Amino acid sequence: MQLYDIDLASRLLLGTAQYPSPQILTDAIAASGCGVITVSLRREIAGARGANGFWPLLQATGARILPNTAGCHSAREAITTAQMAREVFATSWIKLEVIGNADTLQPDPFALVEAARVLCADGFAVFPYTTEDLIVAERLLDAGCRVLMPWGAPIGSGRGLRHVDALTAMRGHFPSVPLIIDAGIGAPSQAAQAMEMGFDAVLLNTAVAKAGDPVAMARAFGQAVAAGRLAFEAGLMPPRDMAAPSTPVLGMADLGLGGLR
Amino acid sequence: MQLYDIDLASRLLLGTAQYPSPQILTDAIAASGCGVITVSLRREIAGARGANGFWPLLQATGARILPNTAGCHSAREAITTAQMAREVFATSWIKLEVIGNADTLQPDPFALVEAARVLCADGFAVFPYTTEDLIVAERLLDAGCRVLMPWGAPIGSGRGLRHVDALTAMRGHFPSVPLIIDAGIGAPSQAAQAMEMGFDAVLLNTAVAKAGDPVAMARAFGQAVAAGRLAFEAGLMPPRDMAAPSTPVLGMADLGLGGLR
Amino acid sequence: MQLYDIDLASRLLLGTAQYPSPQILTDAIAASGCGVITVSLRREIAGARGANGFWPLLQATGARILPNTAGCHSAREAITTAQMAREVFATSWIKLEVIGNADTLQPDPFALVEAARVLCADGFAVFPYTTEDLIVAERLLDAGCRVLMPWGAPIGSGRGLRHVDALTAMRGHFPSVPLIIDAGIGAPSQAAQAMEMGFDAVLLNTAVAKAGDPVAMARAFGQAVAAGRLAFEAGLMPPRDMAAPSTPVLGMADLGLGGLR
Amino acid sequence: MQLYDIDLASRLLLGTAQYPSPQILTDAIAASGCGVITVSLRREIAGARGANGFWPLLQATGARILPNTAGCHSAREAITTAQMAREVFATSWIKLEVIGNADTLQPDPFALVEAARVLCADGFAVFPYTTEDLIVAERLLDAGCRVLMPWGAPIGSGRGLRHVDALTAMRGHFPSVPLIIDAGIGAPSQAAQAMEMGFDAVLLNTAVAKAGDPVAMARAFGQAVAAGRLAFEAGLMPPRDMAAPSTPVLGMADLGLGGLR
Amino acid sequence: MRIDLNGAAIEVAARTLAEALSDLGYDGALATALNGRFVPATARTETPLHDGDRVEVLAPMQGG
Amino acid sequence: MRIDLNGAAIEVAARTLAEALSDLGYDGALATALNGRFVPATARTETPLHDGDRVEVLAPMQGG
Amino acid sequence: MRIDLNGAAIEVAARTLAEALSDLGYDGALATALNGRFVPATARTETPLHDGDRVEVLAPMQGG
Amino acid sequence: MRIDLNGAAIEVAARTLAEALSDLGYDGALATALNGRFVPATARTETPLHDGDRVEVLAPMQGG
Repeated sequence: MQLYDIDLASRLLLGTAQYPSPQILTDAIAASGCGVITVSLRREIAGARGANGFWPLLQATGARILPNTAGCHSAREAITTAQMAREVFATSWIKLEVIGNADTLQPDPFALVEAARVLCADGFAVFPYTTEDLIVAERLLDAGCRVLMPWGAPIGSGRGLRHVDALTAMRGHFPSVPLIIDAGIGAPSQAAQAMEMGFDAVLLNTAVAKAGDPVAMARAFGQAVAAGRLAFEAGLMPPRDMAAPSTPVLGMADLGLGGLR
Repeated sequence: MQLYDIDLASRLLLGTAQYPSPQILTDAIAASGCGVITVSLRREIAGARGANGFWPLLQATGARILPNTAGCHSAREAITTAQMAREVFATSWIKLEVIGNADTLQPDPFALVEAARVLCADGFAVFPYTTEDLIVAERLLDAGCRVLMPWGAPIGSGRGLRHVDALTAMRGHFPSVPLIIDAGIGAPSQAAQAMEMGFDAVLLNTAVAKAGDPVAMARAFGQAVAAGRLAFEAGLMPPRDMAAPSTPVLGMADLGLGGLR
Repeated sequence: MQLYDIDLASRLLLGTAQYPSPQILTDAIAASGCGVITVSLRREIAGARGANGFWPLLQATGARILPNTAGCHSAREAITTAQMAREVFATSWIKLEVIGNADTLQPDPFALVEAARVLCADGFAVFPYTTEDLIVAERLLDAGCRVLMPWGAPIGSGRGLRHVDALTAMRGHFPSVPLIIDAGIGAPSQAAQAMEMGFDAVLLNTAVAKAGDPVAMARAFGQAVAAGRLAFEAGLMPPRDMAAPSTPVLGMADLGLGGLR
Repeated sequence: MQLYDIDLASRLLLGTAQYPSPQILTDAIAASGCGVITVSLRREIAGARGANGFWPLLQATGARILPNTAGCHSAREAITTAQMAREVFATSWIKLEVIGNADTLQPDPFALVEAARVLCADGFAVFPYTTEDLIVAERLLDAGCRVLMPWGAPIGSGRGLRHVDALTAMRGHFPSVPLIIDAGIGAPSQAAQAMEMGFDAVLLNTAVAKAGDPVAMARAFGQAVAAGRLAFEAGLMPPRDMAAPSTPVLGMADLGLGGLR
Repeated sequence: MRIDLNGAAIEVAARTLAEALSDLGYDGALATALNGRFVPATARTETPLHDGDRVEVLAPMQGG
Repeated sequence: MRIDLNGAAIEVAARTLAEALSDLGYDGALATALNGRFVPATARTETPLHDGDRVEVLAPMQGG
Repeated sequence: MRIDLNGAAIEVAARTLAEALSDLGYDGALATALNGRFVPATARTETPLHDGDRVEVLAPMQGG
Repeated sequence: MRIDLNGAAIEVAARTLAEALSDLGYDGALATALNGRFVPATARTETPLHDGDRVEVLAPMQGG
């Protein structure tokens, strides 16, 4: 898979928040086999070491860094956050999140497109967190985005793909744009489903970090994403309304009570 | 996983029908990693070699053989077929299928329980293909079955788990009985979902045999079943109605226009 | 609608339990317009007046009485209860309920068929509460039932039609048998859906009795059942995958900036 | 119900396109009991009488006229169409439709908000056809809209409420804004469901016009919308996961074989 | 003798089901069962009671 | 001069939109637009036409 | 005599099921049933055939 | 002078953003913003502080 001209072996992108411990975080990253991890920026208390201890830990994983603008509620905030992230993380990649509603954490399509336009013009490789709205998606592509990240369900809800038909239409409408399902994935089966539908990758965090055993769950997601992609490439059977015998009926024995006698 | 005191490494059981070629069949079995394959009996033309050529092929896979009574519409037919299968395949394992409706290929619960009683008494290890009906399930256990195989959806329909809530209730009602989802699985994501729900294994055929690339699809199913089981053991996050930020909000910057000035 | 040769104007059957007061019960019956109400038998304390006060109240509604065997867990109990009900209520109609599982209150197909056979032979007009299982349904018809009452969802759950596809198959499989959705209906829209699918009637209780305003809800259900039936007879449009403009596109103005100039 | 300070007795709004004949159209309007009908503008061939014959027909129904901007793909087109409609139909009411995608006929949120701002400022009573996106909805309210019309499903698809959870969130987020489900309703049960969810009204066309018997279907929709609203006001029982007996268990007879003997 | 009436053990003098019902003050719309079998109203007078008999007396109730 | 009327190029002698409509035999409930902009009925007589103008004449239609 | 073999009526001289199978050239992994009842391989030699008997000879097949 | 540092009002003597950071003991991977606008590390020494300025000092954090 290529994202902004970068080849990636894994189609799983993993968030780094909410893990029980740094050790479990790094073990989960390794177990998942993911090639990209998301990070953010937060206020640093003078003289603190915590955050600056956290950063080298992630660098050591060798995974590519995708900073986010999580929590920003305006284009202005998101743009400034992106600029700060580019300097600290030394990457032009940015997961663009502009929240429009505090309850659903859904993106604000207007501010999102505005921020995307500014950031793309400024040389960022923008990964916009968006809805399944086709028109918003087109505006984001017009703004210069070369990857789209539609939500599966509200962030952290773990409800999987809420609007399968709309996401199917989106996949069909943008056959050649890398589409990454971001947010809402709660189980490996849901990640596999997204891949079977032809999405290019899956980005998740809570479902791994909040699992009983995050490392094992990370491994499970890695396997499920690979399985889903393999199935997509292998070509799934079309569902049928009626049943159809798997065992051939031809040559069935007649063991009833009929016969010549 | 133990089925009738036999330890099995894989939780995938694979059917052997409808493959494009014997080579693809054996490659698919190997790629899936399954430890059990289903077979049947059919009328043999005098002097024919086909079937007797097919049998050694399957024996060579090393997989455990699970003969079925596919296509039987009465207890009597199913019982006789089971007896014939035990002799030819030299195993007491039998997938008991008694079809009650030609359109849906759904089991006849009355004939199924009757046949199960006779076969269990006769020393068979019965794997009954049944519905999600709890009462039918209890009768099958009373009859001596130590494994149950509820359908996911009509045979060959590839529609996945049609009645998730009823299957969830069944899993909860029989916590210690090995439950294998048999029939209706059309995609790896559906197999993973069944495993995440705590089912012990999945049996499928058409979804692999009729895939564009059966060998690749077999591999995908093997991975998905393993991923689903791993996720079940790791403990899935509970779905939430509301969204919850994955990135901590604590320490969010204020990059708006407010401030002291 | 004809049930056992009796013409009924309304396709709604209403239960009489759990209402806040006798007055609300009788008002609800009137508001619903239903022509059939279900009742049961319970232990009578010597000299008590409650029950014997309740009975005339229902007789006064003019609705046809359908006694049930609610709570019976064996064919034997159900048969005796039916015989007692026939004497007290002076009707051969009986809603045959044989519970097989205390959690789901689902019917025991084996005991149900056995009881149905005995009661039909004894001249009862049996209304069996059953699942959507086609084979069980066929056994009930063989036993002499001329009406079937498949569940929509577990009794009192108010979850509507859980297994729409299976119920659709059942309707298609028994085109000329009166099929009444019994249990699980929680909202008028669900009752309307059942009628749109071609079911002959709906039987419910909790959704009305436990509504904030049972009388208004009874009226709503009466309207919804009528609307659903009317829609079924009028012929519903088939759903489409793609959108299709309702307003004709032909003759659209061109108000863009194009044109000759 | 009040829409832009106008009291309306019926919560059903009906489209006037695609009917088999003018007579059936007017009969359907009458049968539905709707108080508002939608119309559009199309090119008039010089000297033609068709359209000018159609208009008096609708005026005679006494229903309030809601002109639409169907088929417009830009704010500019929609604005000019609205201005033309205001003159011809002598009403400031306008159903604002700005199509963003020819396949899904979904609204263009950007052009929609822009057109709404201009039209509201110009004194129109704007009824915007929008998605379930909360942020777009807020922009429309900011623009001056006092009614919102979220889609149920793509126009003419007849698939009902595709995104029930998102629509539920929308209803909860705008408790006091009149919300009308527009587009996608295919059956009376779906209209009733929308009303039960607390939506203020339903606008539909194809489901009636393309029914086998449009007049009967119009009546069915009128009843279903009324039933759904009545149920919403009466207070629906909450769905339960488990079953709960409707017939009281207290006082159950013991007709088994137990007892003193 | 002791019988089981609607699940409760009681002492009765009555010799038949009919007598027992009237002694106990039952009347109105009732159905009876003896040891799990239905006893029609018309048969109550000819239905003797024995020690340990299990009697059910049921009346109309709300039902779903 | 040639104008575009409802998408078709035609030759008209009329100098104003009002003249054109009456020359073409239009009457009844109509709304007009010139080059994509709404022209109220009251303004048609003062609305001159020029070669290549794009005129839309719309009437009430069924709509959803 | 005439028997029904796998659904087809044929003429056989054999007196037992075992003879019939060898006469017909059957060998390999096979299971047999006579008139709907299973006949173990070991019992074939002692299983006489009669006119109108219904014989099933089955072999391993793919199955789901 | 008083500035707002990460949301808290503090007293600083520093004249530039760079001075303020070092006075406060900041080091390591940090990004800075002044009154809502990004200030590159290279520009901090030339970035004067004024009374009431709003300074944000951010560091890498876990993120989803």
